Amino acid sequence: MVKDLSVNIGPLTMANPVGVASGTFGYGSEYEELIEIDALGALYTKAVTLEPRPGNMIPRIVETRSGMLNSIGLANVGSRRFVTEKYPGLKSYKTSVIVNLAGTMLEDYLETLEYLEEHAPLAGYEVNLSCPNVKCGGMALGTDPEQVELVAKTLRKATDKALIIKLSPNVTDITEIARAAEAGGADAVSCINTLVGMLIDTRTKRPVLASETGGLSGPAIFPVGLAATYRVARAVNIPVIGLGGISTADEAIQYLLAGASAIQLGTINFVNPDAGTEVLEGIRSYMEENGLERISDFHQYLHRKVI
Amino acid sequence: MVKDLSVNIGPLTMANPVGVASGTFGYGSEYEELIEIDALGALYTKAVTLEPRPGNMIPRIVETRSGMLNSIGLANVGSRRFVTEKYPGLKSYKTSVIVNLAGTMLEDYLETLEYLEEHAPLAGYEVNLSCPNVKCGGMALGTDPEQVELVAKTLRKATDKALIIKLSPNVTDITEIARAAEAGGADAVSCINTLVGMLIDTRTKRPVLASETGGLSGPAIFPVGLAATYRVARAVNIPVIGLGGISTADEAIQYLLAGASAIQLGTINFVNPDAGTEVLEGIRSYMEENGLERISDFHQYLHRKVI
Amino acid sequence: MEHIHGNILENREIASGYYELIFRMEGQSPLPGQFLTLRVDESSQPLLRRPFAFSSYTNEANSRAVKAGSEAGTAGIIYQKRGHATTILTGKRPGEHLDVLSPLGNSWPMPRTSRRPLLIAGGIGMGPLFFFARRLIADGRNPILALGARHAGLIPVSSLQEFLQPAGESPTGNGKAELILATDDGSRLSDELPPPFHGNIIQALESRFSPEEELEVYSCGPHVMMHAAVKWAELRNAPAWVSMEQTMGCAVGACMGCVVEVNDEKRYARVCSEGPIFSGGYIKW
Amino acid sequence: MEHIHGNILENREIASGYYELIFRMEGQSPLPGQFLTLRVDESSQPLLRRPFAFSSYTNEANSRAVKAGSEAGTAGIIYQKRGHATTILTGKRPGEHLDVLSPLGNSWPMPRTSRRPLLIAGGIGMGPLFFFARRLIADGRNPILALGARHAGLIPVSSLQEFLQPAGESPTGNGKAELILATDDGSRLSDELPPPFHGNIIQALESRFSPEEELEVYSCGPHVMMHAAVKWAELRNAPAWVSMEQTMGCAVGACMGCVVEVNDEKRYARVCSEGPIFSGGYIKW
Ligand SMILES: Cc1cc2nc3c(=O)[nH]c(=O)nc-3n(C[C@H](O)[C@H](O)[C@H](O)COP(=O)(O)OP(=O)(O)OC[C@H]3O[C@@H](n4cnc5c(N)ncnc54)[C@H](O)[C@@H]3O)c2cc1C
Ligand SMILES: Cc1cc2nc3c(=O)[nH]c(=O)nc-3n(C[C@H](O)[C@H](O)[C@H](O)COP(=O)(O)OP(=O)(O)OC[C@H]3O[C@@H](n4cnc5c(N)ncnc54)[C@H](O)[C@@H]3O)c2cc1C
Ligand SMILES: Cc1cc2nc3c(=O)[nH]c(=O)nc-3n(C[C@H](O)[C@H](O)[C@H](O)COP(=O)(O)O)c2cc1C
Ligand SMILES: Cc1cc2nc3c(=O)[nH]c(=O)nc-3n(C[C@H](O)[C@H](O)[C@H](O)COP(=O)(O)O)c2cc1C
Ligand code: FES
Ligand code: FES
Repeated sequence: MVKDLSVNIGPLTMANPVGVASGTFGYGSEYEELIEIDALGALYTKAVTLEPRPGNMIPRIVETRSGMLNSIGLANVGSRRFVTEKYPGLKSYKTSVIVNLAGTMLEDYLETLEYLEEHAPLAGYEVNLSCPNVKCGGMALGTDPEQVELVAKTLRKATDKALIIKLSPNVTDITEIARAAEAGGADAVSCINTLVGMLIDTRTKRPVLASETGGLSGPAIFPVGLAATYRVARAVNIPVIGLGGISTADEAIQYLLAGASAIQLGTINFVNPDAGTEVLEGIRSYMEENGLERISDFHQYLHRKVI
Repeated sequence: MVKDLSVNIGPLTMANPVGVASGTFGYGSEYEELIEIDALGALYTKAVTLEPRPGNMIPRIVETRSGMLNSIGLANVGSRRFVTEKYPGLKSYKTSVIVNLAGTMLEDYLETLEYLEEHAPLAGYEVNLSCPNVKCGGMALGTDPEQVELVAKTLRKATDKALIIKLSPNVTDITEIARAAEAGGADAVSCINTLVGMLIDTRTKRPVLASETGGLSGPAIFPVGLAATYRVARAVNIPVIGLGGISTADEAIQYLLAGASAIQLGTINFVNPDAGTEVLEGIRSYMEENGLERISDFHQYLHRKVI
Repeated sequence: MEHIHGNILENREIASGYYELIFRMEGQSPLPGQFLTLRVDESSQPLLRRPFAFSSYTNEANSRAVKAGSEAGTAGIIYQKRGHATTILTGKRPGEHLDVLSPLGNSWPMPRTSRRPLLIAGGIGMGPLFFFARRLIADGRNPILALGARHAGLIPVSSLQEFLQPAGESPTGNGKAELILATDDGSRLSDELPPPFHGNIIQALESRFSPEEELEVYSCGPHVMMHAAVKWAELRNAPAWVSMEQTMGCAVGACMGCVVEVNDEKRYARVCSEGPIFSGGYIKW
Repeated sequence: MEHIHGNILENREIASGYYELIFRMEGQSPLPGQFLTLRVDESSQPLLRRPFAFSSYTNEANSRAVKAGSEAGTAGIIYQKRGHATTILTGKRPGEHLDVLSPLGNSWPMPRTSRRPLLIAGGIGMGPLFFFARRLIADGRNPILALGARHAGLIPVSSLQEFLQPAGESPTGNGKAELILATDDGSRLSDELPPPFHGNIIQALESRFSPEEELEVYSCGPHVMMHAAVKWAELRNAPAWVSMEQTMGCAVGACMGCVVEVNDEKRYARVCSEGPIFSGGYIKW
């Protein structure tokens, strides 16, 4: 019998392990007509930066084999308009709303977080140090363990809310970065962000995306995200939020077995807006069939330390 | 009018840019009934190690979305039986045969190369420092620029034949590794090897592959290999041999435009054994339609330094 | 906006490489100019949903009359076989299921009463303008439908025939639109249709309209054609509307993937949710 | 071994979830026990070719007689709908193209003349043993065909009927095989077939054969069934052959992906090129 689907991320309790990933679900309102937002365990907003950003040049999206590349480039309304335009809608949800933070330097992250702490208190923050789209920005920050620890430490001092560091797969050893986030006081890590990828148009002989390279997401990267989650879950003692290429309940369950305490659905929201509901239902049935009472019960099989 | 399809890799001239990747084409003989081996520009053998290796436990292969994971684990007959059993067939081909070398420590590579130099001289060597399957072995070696430079230097002294270093995508900065290979005296780099990936069987609650994680290859990784090739081709002044997920002529052409001087077909050989012939034909037609006379003409569009 | 089932009634080639897919769907009625997205296959290759504009919608089966605002009904799209997804689509048979997200985007604004609506279509731009033409005819607005193609084989003759009959004689009771056709190579169509202009559709318009005629221009088709239509309209001080195309991720306004550059401080506007229809002058061509 | 086109003649369900696909293919003749691989779709999802054993091959259309060594002809496979690729396969229609790599692997060795061939099939193991049974009958070798299934619905009654008629009366002129059937739940089949044993097929054999009977055992089906068949054969000192299954990459011996563990210093043998048929004792069960 399923007793409890909830998941603790530091001070925060998510009602269930199924979240929707940053950049793929806007601010919730875009999907309100299609699904019941409050059925989700968590909603991770599109990245918020201190100042508004128009985003990268176009085209920004192209499909690849079982995946897609994007170079949205952190297009967003900026922290001030976030507070006036997006916050009212977001705070009305029962689901845990996590603000995805982005910036170029540590100071940007801190300033944005402090501003939101005051004007738009929500459930927590997911720190995107790994967006491969902003040149010389997020990238460098998220690939250096010392920098990651510093970011986590600095933001930790500024908030008591759930603090999640989002990991990039574009590193030699993702466990090292995860441990740095833990050492800095993060409540959890989420992994993975997109892989660096590219397509070239052989007709024009130019990269398809205006930004040349972009971030690869979708079913194609599922095995990469799962392996990263499996390794990270063995390296840290904080919860891991797994994502990358999930499109079915079976795949979400693979992440939970690998050691994730919660998961996020990204690209699949574009393909099947009902994915969230279907995945949650599938997790519930699996737990019933396998006699699992709570999410941490998934971790007994592959020896993830139960947290 | 196409004047010349040949490609120079150090001392070696390949008749055309289309090769078949290590581990996906055995030693050629397995495909002899299906295609004309001599039509290929190059054939990269399955990895050869000093001693025979039985390979990893089973299962070793599983399909993923538009890709596959393998953990063959360098299964091969070893250098001595390579000389007696495989070399006679391989040396009869007109195509350039490159021996893929693998090992655990620098000494293994050197000893294997020296043995083959003496007993099985072929067109050159591709040094697999990046196979993610052998624990604590190839992995570490291929991710540390200093080690890579040392390997290249050491092997360079031992052979005048074409020396190619094969790069792993599982690193923070692949250009750094490529530059180390160049500094060590490699004639070329090939990129990419497989990505680390994993699947879990939710029925058994165990990883599908006996080795837990494996190497992801096939169409799913095409954008990752292309981006890596594009970046590497801008970082070094030696030829780059591009691979990863190529299944059509259009995709091979994308690699050439990105700066590759030659390409390799891997997983697609399993799906369509005629891929090599079709891709070469497609490259030829494209060159005719676009007035390209030689392979280096591909490099003018995206400003790869012509080598 | 709903995620619904469609049931295919008909799927046939109406011109060389162009197909009309007719299906029944429950749910909200689309307006002319709005679009849907289809997931053509359960597999992850192709992955993303594909957007197509509605070419017809009615709640009376077998009739193509426009009854916007009606509950459930028969819908149509006209699509061109281009790549992987549209090739799969051509293989779908009556009775098969369609995975539909609909209705999406905004719709063609109605023409000012002082102006005659001129609808300029090219290629896959036909669908949303056929739908709009029927709506205008039903409203008694006397539209001009201009259609350009590389050669006559690309023009769906049967689809145009319904616009030839005067009201009363037409099976839908909708009556006439004025047709202007153009083929780049001057190739001719069936005798029932007006002879096509030899050249592009914008050139055809030049020779047809006196500068005094008060028009409101609606255009959907290749980027260059729409741009030319907007420039032509600007010269005449006519309002112009275009339906933009851009690769889409979510199609609901969430991902910021489908933007086009606009003359506005925010620089980019989303085709899926702020469009697909924009004022011609708003687009940075 | 060739990469060839096949042309589908027939594709129908012969038992619950089991299908028989009949097609014409040019090229080398397969032997019983050999297999082919199919690329079921041009898309990359599913990606890999899928292996299936031949269930029949002949060069006389409409006849299922085994004419190994003949040039071109009509081939068949029996497959079970399992996952993505086999689901796509069930949708293929007569006239459609098949992308075939064939013939692959080794074939069933002929039984010693002193021994009666006993063919033990379970599930998808039917195909290669039906093919072999016909070959044995044609050679006058009087085979016993044993088939186990969870329940009667999984047994293709019509396919078994050809083995019931004595030579001369059978449409293929091949004549009889002795049939032994077993269903786990004891459920019964059509009256024309012998009543099934209630239990698994190995138990059914226990009760049928005296220890003296000299048999040569051929088995294809679930791993546990083949293992039980080999153990049973060993107890009787009967030679035993099994056809192994393993996920395949190349299917031509190049990738080392499809290995099984064997009792040999080299530890692993490739199913695709050293098998799929191995001596029962060679496999490390
Ligand atoms: C609002 C809107 C309405 C449209 N209405 C119609 C219509 O009524 N009839 C019609 O035939 N086509 C219409 N299209 C275009 C249609 O979506 C593409 O032709 C289709 O997605 C091509 O898919 P494919 O897999 O066959 O081709 P692909 O192999 O994916 O690509 C072929 C071409 O289509 C373009 N394309 C690919 N994916 C998309 C995408 N998601 N969105 C837009 N373009 C894409 C590519 O850039 C390429 O040029 C519309 C597009 C938009 C944005
Ligand atoms: C030599 C050989 C002969 C075979 N003969 C037959 C036959 O005559 N009839 C028949 O129905 N099936 C046969 N099979 C099994 C058949 O290949 C699988 O059922 C098929 O590949 C499943 O594909 P799928 O996409 O429908 O299923 P998937 O979704 O891929 O998987 C369903 C199941 O099939 C297994 N499987 C997946 N891919 C392969 C693969 N490449 N090779 C082997 N197993 C795989 C998986 O482990 C899983 O248990 C044979 C296999 C081998 C190796
Ligand atoms: C269009 C798009 C926009 C994205 N924007 C962001 C973002 O703003 N911040 C962030 O941390 N991740 C962003 N991501 C990454 C996703 O949150 C997720 O990590 C990634 O897509 C992998 O998951 P998936 O394969 O399920 O899509 C974006 C992804 C896509 C496809
Ligand atoms: C089954 C298999 C075995 C492989 N074995 C080797 C190997 O022995 N040495 C090596 O350098 N690369 C090996 N590779 C990696 C390929 O050579 C190639 O780098 C990788 O598959 C990416 O190319 P692809 O996507 O075209 O397959 C192997 C790949 C596969 C699929
Ligand atoms: S397609 Fe996502 S915002 Fe338009
Ligand atoms: S499938 Fe490649 S060796 Fe058997």
